[in-house]
Parts: sequence; structure tokens; C-alpha cells
Amino acid sequence: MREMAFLGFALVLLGFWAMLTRKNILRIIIGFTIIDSGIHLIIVNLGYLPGRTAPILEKGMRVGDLSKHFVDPIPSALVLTAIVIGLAVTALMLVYAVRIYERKRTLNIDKYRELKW
Amino acid sequence: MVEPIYLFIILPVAAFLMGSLHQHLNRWQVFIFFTVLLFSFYLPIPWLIHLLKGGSTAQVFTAGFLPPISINLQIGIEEAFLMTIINLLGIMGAFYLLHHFRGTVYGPILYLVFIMGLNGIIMTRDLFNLFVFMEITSISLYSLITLSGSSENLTAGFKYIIASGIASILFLIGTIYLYYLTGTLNIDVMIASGYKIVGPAGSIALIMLLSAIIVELKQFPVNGWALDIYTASDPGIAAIIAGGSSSAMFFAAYKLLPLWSPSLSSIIAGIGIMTYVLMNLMGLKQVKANRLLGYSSIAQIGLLVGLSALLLHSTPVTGLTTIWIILGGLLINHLLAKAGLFWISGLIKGESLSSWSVLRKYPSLLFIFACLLMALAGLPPFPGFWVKWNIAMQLAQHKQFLWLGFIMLGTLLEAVYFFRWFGLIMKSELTTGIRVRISSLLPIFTGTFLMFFISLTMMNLLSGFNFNMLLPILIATLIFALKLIPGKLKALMTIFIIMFYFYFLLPELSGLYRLFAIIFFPLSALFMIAAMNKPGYRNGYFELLILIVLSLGNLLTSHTSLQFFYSWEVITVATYLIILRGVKRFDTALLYLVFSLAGALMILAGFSYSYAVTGSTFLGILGSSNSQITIYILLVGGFLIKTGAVGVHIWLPGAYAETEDDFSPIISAILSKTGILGLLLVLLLMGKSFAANTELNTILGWIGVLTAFLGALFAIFQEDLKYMLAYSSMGQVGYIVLALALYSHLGWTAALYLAFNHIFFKGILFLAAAGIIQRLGTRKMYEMGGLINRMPLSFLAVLISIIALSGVPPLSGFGSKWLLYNALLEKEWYLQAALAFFASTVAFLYCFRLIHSIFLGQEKTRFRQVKEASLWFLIPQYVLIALIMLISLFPNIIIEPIAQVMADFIPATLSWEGNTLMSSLGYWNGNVIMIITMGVFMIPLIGLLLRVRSMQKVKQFNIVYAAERPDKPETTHVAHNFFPHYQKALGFLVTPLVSKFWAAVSEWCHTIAGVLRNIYTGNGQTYALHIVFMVVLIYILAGV
Amino acid sequence: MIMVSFYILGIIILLAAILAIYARNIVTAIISTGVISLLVSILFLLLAAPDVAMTEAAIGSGLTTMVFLYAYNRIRRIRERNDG
Amino acid sequence: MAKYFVIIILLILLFLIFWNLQKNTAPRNRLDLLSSRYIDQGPREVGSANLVTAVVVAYRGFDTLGEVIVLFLAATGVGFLMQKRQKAYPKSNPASEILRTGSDVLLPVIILTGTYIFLHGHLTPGGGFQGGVVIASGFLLQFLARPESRIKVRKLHFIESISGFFYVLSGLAGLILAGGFLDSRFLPLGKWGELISAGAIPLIYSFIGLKVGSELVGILNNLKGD
Repeated sequence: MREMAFLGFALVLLGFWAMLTRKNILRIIIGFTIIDSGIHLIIVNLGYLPGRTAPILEKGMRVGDLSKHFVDPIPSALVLTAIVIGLAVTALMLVYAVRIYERKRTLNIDKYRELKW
Repeated sequence: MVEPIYLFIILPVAAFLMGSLHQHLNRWQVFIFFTVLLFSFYLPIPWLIHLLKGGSTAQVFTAGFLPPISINLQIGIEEAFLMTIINLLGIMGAFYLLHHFRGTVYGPILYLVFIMGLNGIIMTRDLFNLFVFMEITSISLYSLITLSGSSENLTAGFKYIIASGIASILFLIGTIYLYYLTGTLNIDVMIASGYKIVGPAGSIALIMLLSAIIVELKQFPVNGWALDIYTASDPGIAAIIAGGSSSAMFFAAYKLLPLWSPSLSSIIAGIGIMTYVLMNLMGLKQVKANRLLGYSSIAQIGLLVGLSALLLHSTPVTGLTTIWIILGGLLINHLLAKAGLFWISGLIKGESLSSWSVLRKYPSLLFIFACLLMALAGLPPFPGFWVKWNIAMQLAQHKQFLWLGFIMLGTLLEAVYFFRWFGLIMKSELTTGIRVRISSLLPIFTGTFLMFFISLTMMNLLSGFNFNMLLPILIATLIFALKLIPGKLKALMTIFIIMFYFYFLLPELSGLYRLFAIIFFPLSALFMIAAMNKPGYRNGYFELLILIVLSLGNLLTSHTSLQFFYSWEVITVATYLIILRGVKRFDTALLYLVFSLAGALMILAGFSYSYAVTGSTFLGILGSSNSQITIYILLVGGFLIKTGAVGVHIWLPGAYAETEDDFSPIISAILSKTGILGLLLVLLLMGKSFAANTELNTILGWIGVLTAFLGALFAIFQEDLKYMLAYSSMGQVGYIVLALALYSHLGWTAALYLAFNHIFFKGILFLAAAGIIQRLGTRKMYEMGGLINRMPLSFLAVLISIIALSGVPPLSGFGSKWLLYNALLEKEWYLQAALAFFASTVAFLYCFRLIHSIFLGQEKTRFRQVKEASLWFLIPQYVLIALIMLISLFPNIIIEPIAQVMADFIPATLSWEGNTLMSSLGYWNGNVIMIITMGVFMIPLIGLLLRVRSMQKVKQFNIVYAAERPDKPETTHVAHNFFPHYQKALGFLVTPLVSKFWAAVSEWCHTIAGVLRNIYTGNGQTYALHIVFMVVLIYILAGV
Repeated sequence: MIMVSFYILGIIILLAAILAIYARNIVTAIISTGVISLLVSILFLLLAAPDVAMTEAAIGSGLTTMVFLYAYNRIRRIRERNDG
Repeated sequence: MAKYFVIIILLILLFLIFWNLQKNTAPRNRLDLLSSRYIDQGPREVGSANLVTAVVVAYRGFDTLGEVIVLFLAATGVGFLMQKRQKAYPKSNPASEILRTGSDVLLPVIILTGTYIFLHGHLTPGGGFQGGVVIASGFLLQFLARPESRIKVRKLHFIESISGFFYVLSGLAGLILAGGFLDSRFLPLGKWGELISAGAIPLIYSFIGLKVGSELVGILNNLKGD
């Protein structure tokens, strides 16, 4: 569905907006998870074919002729991996946020500029 | 052979188990850690051997299905090679980090998984699996970066996560759309079904994927975060990032190369090479060591990326092995050298560049450091040199001259900041603060040793094993190892070795080469007698001298341009090091190096152009008819820099004058002739039909005569004795260039005769200067005076040499000038002849000043007690005087062989009648002139010598400053500002326009670098914005 | 029917995203992010991907939100200790 | 302000790129060869009724290994980053009695549910990851109910390690007994649709579920603080 893809891209852009403009690093991380959701939506949508069902066999289905009835399972499989990776990255970012706050007592990304040039 | 899949079984299992069992494992933990790493290092080696023997690339299937149904891994020769070196780096890096890993189980686990991830990136043939492995390496790095736990660690790491996070988003979008278009995730199948990647959707998907890879490869401008990582993280981690993850990511990019459309791959080439140039430019402004290494790392990867796109994609592939040598060699050179430098940085406590001066206390570490810098700068005998050579040859063959130019610019900039750093280390104040651990040293030494080994292999592959090319380095290293031999003994050994080598070399040489061998070997051995004078060990000095002189021999025996260039660069580096040893300020030596390297790059460009048109590196063929002008300009330009021609001479006075007193004669008299050799070879080998007739020779002639004139002019206004001699050298070599440019038998005979003569008298002058300076402790001429009583032998030597120099009868200088003017008139170059004549007059002025200011005039009270110069200085001087006398009396013993040699190339116009030399314009009998003039000359000389003992009375009111106290007492001396009237008349000619020009060039480079690097604001959000900007930019450039 | 629910969900998702970016209170923002994931997982069901829906609901809206809250809690406690 | 302007312009351009990307993507009306093959052959080849599971565990099992490693890395990384944490934060307020009792009652139920999910991964939606998350959420409830309680970290690590170990071991069994590393067919495929079927998929998913669950509990425990 085209609309679904645009919703996904809209989420990606909103996430980018948060990442690029918000100063609080927690918001930046939020932006990152929003982008992630958007991407997942885009990927799953690419595997979708209108009018088809989830690729799970049920009793009574005839094996061997199902590729006309099911949606693509590959994007789903990829998204599963992507979600888990997203969780891992988010968790690490948050731990970073905690540790940085411990050191610098601020969550403002503009204040983390001791390294430059 | 172990199936590579076991890498992904054993490493995770070890990591999983270490997590829970560490309490039970205790000390075994380290053992397991290293066993697993060793296993991963061992695994690809049998494969590499198997594949090198011609075995076929192996596929590893997972899940029991064939690709593309399931994910497959591939181990081909490139994979095996890269895995071997990366896993080796893994072990060395782990060893280095060992002390960090004590007491934590998390560190080793993360490290193991990181290494596994790198191997996965290299082997996998599935696009999404590549993404997973990229995430594995980055996520393990996110944690490893915080190893030392500083707040910079954390903020830099956070910027990394943001950048890398955006990269993975882009990668995912690209991947999924490519899957949508091609119906597969397998890279090979995807490449095969590239026809399905069409239209805007296909291009955009590729752009997304490409952008992600460019971010991961840290290319300009999306690399601010990477610089922070290199700066902030523990050097051990920075080493594996710079070496390991960059290399693995490069390989991922390399795998995907066939996917890109031509326009995208030219964008990649552009980004890569721009990264190389701009990062090296910005490196100029850097004062923090680790950040500088970061800039250099990124630059090197940029070069790799750019070259892989240029050579493998947009142009037809020829000579694949050569390209692999380039890419593989560059990779391994960068990996080992950069890791080594980062490891050294971990030993040093300060973070500024100058804090590395502590390395001076550890000569072996300093040696390693110098080796690593030279490797990165692409100098022999390291892998980088062979790579540089091949890059030039390949790019020229592919007609990518613009890119070649950019790459050379980048190389030069990199050399500038690296060797400025080296100079800083050698010359700045000694700092304390180093922590040396054996576990840290081991990987550093192993890495450097490996580099030598690899360089040998590459040499083997490229030019065939040539023992002669290695011999100078071997002998020099051997002597260097014999540290505790006293300097005098080493000097003797050096002379002996040089003469011995000469003895073996001479039969191999003929004609012209034989003449140059005589210049290079016995004469430099003669000059080295002076070195006996200095006490102490002088570590490094003799080793480098041997290296230089023996390499000069190799220059003469070179058959290919590669051999020639190799020896040329060895000489350049060794000379730089020897100058740096002697000078007080490092920028003198740096100036020498930068100009020499620029010259070398021009020579390289010339050779590569010649290779491009003839397909051969054989020195006998330099270019074919349609490209000769370019080759001529490049090669002659390069060699002119070496001779110190006007415009590019600014390195010369400092290098000649500031270096050690007993090296000055060698560099100014002998090493300046390498440029002459080069010019002569170019003119000879370009083919007569072109080289004899080209109008460019006229320009060359003008450059020569202007150099002669301005050199002499600069010399007369110097207060410093050695600077005066240095400028004089510049001028004298100018005459030689002028004579060469004539391209006539007479001219070339004159050139070589001038060359010999120059060696004789300039040798004497510099040696005499060395003797005087040693006794007086000053180089200022106005502080000297009246030394004729104290140093009569030196006086006599200087007197004879300036007679030889100024070209008045009866000494050999007259003969050389006579030949030169004959040759000029024969060619009808009247204007040049007039200017050359005028220059000789100017030369006379400084000669006069030499005698007057130093030896005549009032004796200074503080120098009442000085003794005659040391015997070791006088011996070579008097041998040279004997030679001058000999060739003055019997000019034919030297002119005849020269004329004969030259007659091989150009029909002779000179003839002999007994001792009389006949040219078309006149005749010259050395004996007669000698005897007549001697008579005229000796009488006043004897009178002078008799009268000079008595003091001269000074009139009472002979003071300039009547009532005022002079602010600088020395300026009251008559010998100061000796030629004020001439200064008024000709002074405008010596305004340092050229120095100003080059200073402005340098300043502009630094300013641009300073402005450019402002994009690295230190703000993670700005870096994220750069990425978005780059995506948009690539989209626009690709013209979707 | 599907389209109608899609549009409603889509609009709510976008609003929640804006709330997540601009809400004063960071906890509100975190919760909104969780809501986005939850609603997106419903969209996954509409797209015939129940596996993904489950994962997104469990990980995206459940676990990630909790990790967020815990992290924020720690930050808050550091701040309190610092003030106190 | 200029910065915002630049960002807006860039994001608009980025949006145009996305627009161009999506607009030019032809809608799909049939599946490609590869996915058709998975759907048509999957039930027979690997015996899994849930074809997403077939792809995740069998065909692209190597990705899943990577995924498990990523989560493991996250857990290790969180532990690594938190190991130098500063102690002695103010205690949080104790939870209400209802929550405590409720969570005590719910915990076994939630764990059972999680187990069900990963055991039925080859039949119904869900699998190891989802089941693991559900189990972790049970412990999360415990953390909320009893902030002062400590879980036995060593036991947790043990479960995590051992399940990971066995997961890789089952992959190795595939290499030795069946077609390749992570081949799930070293156990009999059985009849599709039954609990004991699909070769080793339920086994693999159980290991993954345990590993994921214990890792997530570990992450939460580390973040929770003392």
C-alpha cells in the first residue's frame, strides 16, 4: 500500500527532525526509535500484496500452491532482525545517556563539544 | 583446512561461555581468549596457501541449502588474505590491550565478537547478512570505545552511535528496495540481475546503500565522528578501528563495486580521492597526535576507496594482479603502519605532537616510528613505495592524470605533516612521560618487521628480486646494529666499504656512468676523511652516508625506471635524515624533504607518463613521439628541483649550510650532481630527434644561466660563510645546467668538466670552512679576519680554490669557463653568454670577500690563539688541490675522457693537438697558460705572505659612528655589509620573492585547512546533518 | 474498512510522533513513542505480518519503553542526588 | 535560525528523494522466485507451518545467529558500561501491595505464555524472540513490584550462556548430521502442523527464547540499578 509507505517515510522524516533539532539526547534517542518504526513499516509494506494472508499454513491448506495466497515472508523475517538490532542500539544509547549524564550533568548535546576540528 | 564456518561456531561459543563461567575460569580465561584468537588467525592461512597455489574459491553454505536460498559465505584469495591480516591484527591488538582486559570479562567478550564480526563482513555474500555483521562490529565497538571510561570516550561514542545509526537506516532502506527490485538478497545474484535495478527507484536504492557505506568508511565530509573516535578512544581500540574495521568495511564496499552505475562509481572515486587530499590538507593544522593519526587514517581509506572505484569500475580492468598489489598493498601498509602508530601513541602520556619527543630516549622505538611514517608516506623500502609506484603507473595507463595529480598532492601534504612531526620530535625539548610495557612493544615490533617482509614480497612480485637494491639498506642496518663502534673507526669502515663497492661496481659500468661513479664513490670517500675529525659515536651518520653513496651506485646501474626511482627516493630520505641530524631547527630539513619529494613526484609522473605511452619501464625508452614534451617537462622539472634551480631553490641554502660541517661538502659538491645526472639522462634517453631540437632546451638554458647569476648575487650579500658557499654552489650548478641545455658536444663536455671542477673547489671551500668554523666557533665572516697568520694552510687552499672557481687563468676553472663560452658562442646564445660572464664577475666579488674578510685584515684578539685547522680537514683539501693542479696542468687527462664519452652521443667538435685543445672557435693550452700565469701570480703572493706578519695600524678617527654608541657593535666592522654599493645597484634582484611566494603557498594551505576543518564542529547533530546533506548531494550529482 | 482504520491509525501515529518530539515532559514523550510502536504493530497486522506485529508490540512498545523509563529514572535519581 | 532553515530544506529534499523512490516502485502483484520457493517448498523442506519462522530459523538462520549475537552484545555492552556505575542512589518508593501480589500470581503465567510462544514458533505467529521478550516482561513486573529485590545474576548468566551454547551446538549438529551449519533438519521433520515437528526448529527457538529472555532480564536488571 502506497499510503503505508508514505506513513513510514513521514515517520522517518519526523525522526530525523527530532534527531537534528532536539538538543536533549533522550529526544534524539526517541527520534531514532521513531525512525526505526518508520523503517519497519516501510519494509513490511514492501512485502505486502493486497488481498493475501500471512504466510502461516493452517489445517486444510494444500502445500505447493500457496505462493499465490501468501504475502512475502522475507521482509517480515528481516524486520524481526531489524527490530532486535534496534532494541540493542537503543539500549546502548540509553546507557550512554545515563553515563554521559553522570559525567557531565547535562543532556544537552551542544555541551558535548570538547572534541572538535 | 578448517571450514571457515567454524569461526562462527567457536568464537560465539567462547564468548557465550566466558560470560557465565568467568568465575570458574579465572586465569584460563586469558588462555581461552588467546586460543580462540589464534584459531581465527590460523583458519584462513591454509586457505590462503591453497588459493595462492591456484586452488579455487570456496563457498560455505549455511542451513543446508544452496544460495540464494540461504546465506552463503565465500573464501577466495582476497578474503583469505584480508582475514589473515585482520585476524593477525586482532591478536596483536589483543596483546596490546591485555592490561585493560584484566579484571573485566566484558572487554574480551566484546573483542572476540568484534573480530568475528569483521570476518563476517569479509566473507558474507548476502546483503542483509552484511548489515547484520556491520551492526555486530559497530555495537561491539560502541562498548569497547568506552574502555578507558573518560567523558570524551562517551561523547565521542555517542556521536559514533548517531552517525552509524543513520548509516544503518540508509543501508536498510537501500537493501530492502534492492530486494524488492531484484527479488534476492544475495550479492552475486543481485549483481547478475543488475538489469533489474533500473529507473529512479533503483538509483535511489543504490544511493542509499552507497551513502551508508560512505559513512561507515568515514569519508569526507561525513567523518567528524570518526575523528572524535580516533582522538578519544584508547589507542589500542583506535588501532583496531583504523586497521580492522576500516579495512573490513573497505572490503564490503569493494564487494559491492559491481553494483554501482558508472556515474555512482565516479562519484565514489571523487569522494575517495577528495577525502584523501582534504584530510591530508586539514592534517596540516593538527597539533594533537591521535587526531592527526585519525586524519591520516581517513585519508588512507579514502585513497583506497577512490582507487578501487577508479581502477576496477569506470575503466577497463587490465593487469588485475597489479591492481591487487595496489589495493592489497595499500591496505596492509595502512593497517600495519597506522596500528603501529596508534600503539606507540598509547605509550606516550602527552597528547600533543611534541610530547612524542620522549621517543628520542628510546632509539629503537624512534626507529620504528620513523619506519612507520616512511611507510605511510610511501617511501622505500616499505610496501607503500611499491604501491605509490604502481598507482602512478596504473592511473597513467588509464589516462586518469587529473586524479593522479590529486593523489600526488595528497601524498605530498601527508609527507609534510608527518615529517614536520618527525622533525618536531627530533628537535623539540625532551619531555618525560612514557610507559613502556613489553606486551605493548611486542605488537609494535612484530608489525614493523612484517612490513619489511611484505615489502620484500612486493618487490619480488614487481621487479623481480634485486639484491643490489637491498644491499645499501642491509649494510646500513648492519652498521647501525654495531652501535658501540667509535665514530672514527666507523668513518674508516665507511670509506673502506665505499671503495670496496666501487671496486666491484666499476667493471659493470661504462662511459658516462663510469664518470659519475668516479664522482660518487672515490670523491665522496675522499670527503669522508674529514669525518675522522669528530669525536663520539655519531650514531646514524655513517650508516646514512653509506646508504646514500651505495644508492648512488644503484642509480647508475638501474635498468628500469622503477629501480632508478627506488634508489632516488632512498637517497632523498637518507639525505633528509642526515640533514635533520645536523640542523638546529627542523624546518630546514623539512624544506629539503618537501621540495625533494615534490621533485620525486614529478619524476614519478614523468616515468608513469612514459610507461603509459610505451608500456615499458625500461629506462632506455623514455616516451614515444607524441608525448615527449610532457615527459620532458615533468622529468626535467623534477631534476631541476634537485639541482636547486632558481624558483625552487629555497630549500638549498639551508640544507647546504645548516647541516653538519663535514656533510656540507658532500651534499653541495657531490649530491648536487645527482640532479645533473638526471638531466643528462633525460636529454640522452628522450631520443635525439626530439631532445636535440626542442625549444624547451632554450628555456632550460635560461633557467641555468639565471640560477648561475642569481646564485652568485645571493652569495655576495651573505654574512654567513656557509650560506655564501651554499649560494655559490647553487650558482655553479646553474652553469652546468646551462651547459647541458646546449645539447652540443662542446656544451656537454663543458658541463661535466664544470661538474668535476665544482666538486674540487667547492669541496675545498666547504672543508676549509669546516676547519675554520671548528676553530673559531662562528660562521659570521665579519667576526673573522686576519686568519692568514693562524691558518696559512687553509688560506692557501681557499685561495687556490677561489682561483679555480672564478674562472681566471691559470687554474682549471679557466678551462671550464673557456669551454662553456666556446659552447655558448658556437650555439649563438650570445645573451646567455653575456649573462654568464656577468655572473662570473659577480662570483669574483664573493671570492674576494672570502679572502678579505676571513684571512686578511685585522686579526681579532679573541682569535689570537687559534690553531691551524685540523689535519683531517686539510688532508682532503690538499688532495683536491693536487687534483686541481693536475687538471690545470694537463687538462686533457680529464677533458679527453669526457669528450670521448660524449662523442658516443653527439659527434665530437673538439680535437687535441698534443696538450692543446682545439675547438671551432679557438684553442687552449693549459700548460702554457699555467706556466705564464703562475709566474705572474706567484710574485705578489710571496710578497703578500712575507708582509702579512706585521700588524697594520688603524688611524685614530676611523670610526663610523661618531658620537653614538652603535646598537650592534659588529655592524661597525668593515667586513659587515661588505658590498653596500652593489646592494644599492643590484639589491632589488635579491629581494626574497621566491621565498615569499612559497611562504604564501604554505600559509594559504594552512588557512584553507583551518577554514575547512571548521565543519567539524564537535556537535553530533551537525555530523548527522552532514550525512543527510551528503545523501542529497549524491542524489543531485548522480542526476537521477 | 481497512483503509479507514489505516487513516485513523496513521493520523494518530503522526500526532503521537509530534507529541514524542515536542512534549514538555520527557515521560510523556517516552510513552508516546511506545504508543507509536503499538499502533504500528496494529498496522503490521493489517499488512498480514503477525510475527512482526507481535515483536514490535513486545519489543518496540513494551521493552524499549521500559528501558527508556529505567534509563530516565536513573538520570533523574542522579539529578536528585546531585541536588540533594 | 539559519540552521533550522538548512535542516528544513534538507529534509524536504530528503522527502522528495523518498517520494521519488516510492513513486517509481511498481506495485507487486506476484511474488518473486525466491519467496515463492520459500512458500511452496518451505513446509515440505523444513516442516514449519509458519513460513516466517522457516525463513528466520532455517533459510536465514545465519542472520538469526547474528541477531542473537547482537542482543548478547547489547547485554554485554550494558553490563560493561554499567560496571563502573556509582552506587547509593536514593531508594525508590515501594510498590503497592496489589501490584506485589498480582505480579507474584502473574509471573508463572507469563513465563508459561512465553514458553508457549517460543515452542509454537513454527506453528503460530511468534517464536524465540517474542517468547523471550514475554518472559522478560514477567521479570520486569517483578522488578516493578519489588524494586528492592535482587535477582540471582549468576543463575541468569548461566542460563544465558548455556542456552547460547546449545543454540550454536544445535547449529553444529546441523553441520554434522544434516546439510550445513544451522540446518534444522537433523531431527525428523515430522508432520507439519504438529507440535513435535519441523525438525529442530522448536528446539532452536527454545534456546533462543531462553537466551533472549535472560539477556533482556539482564539488561533491565543492569539499568534498574540497586
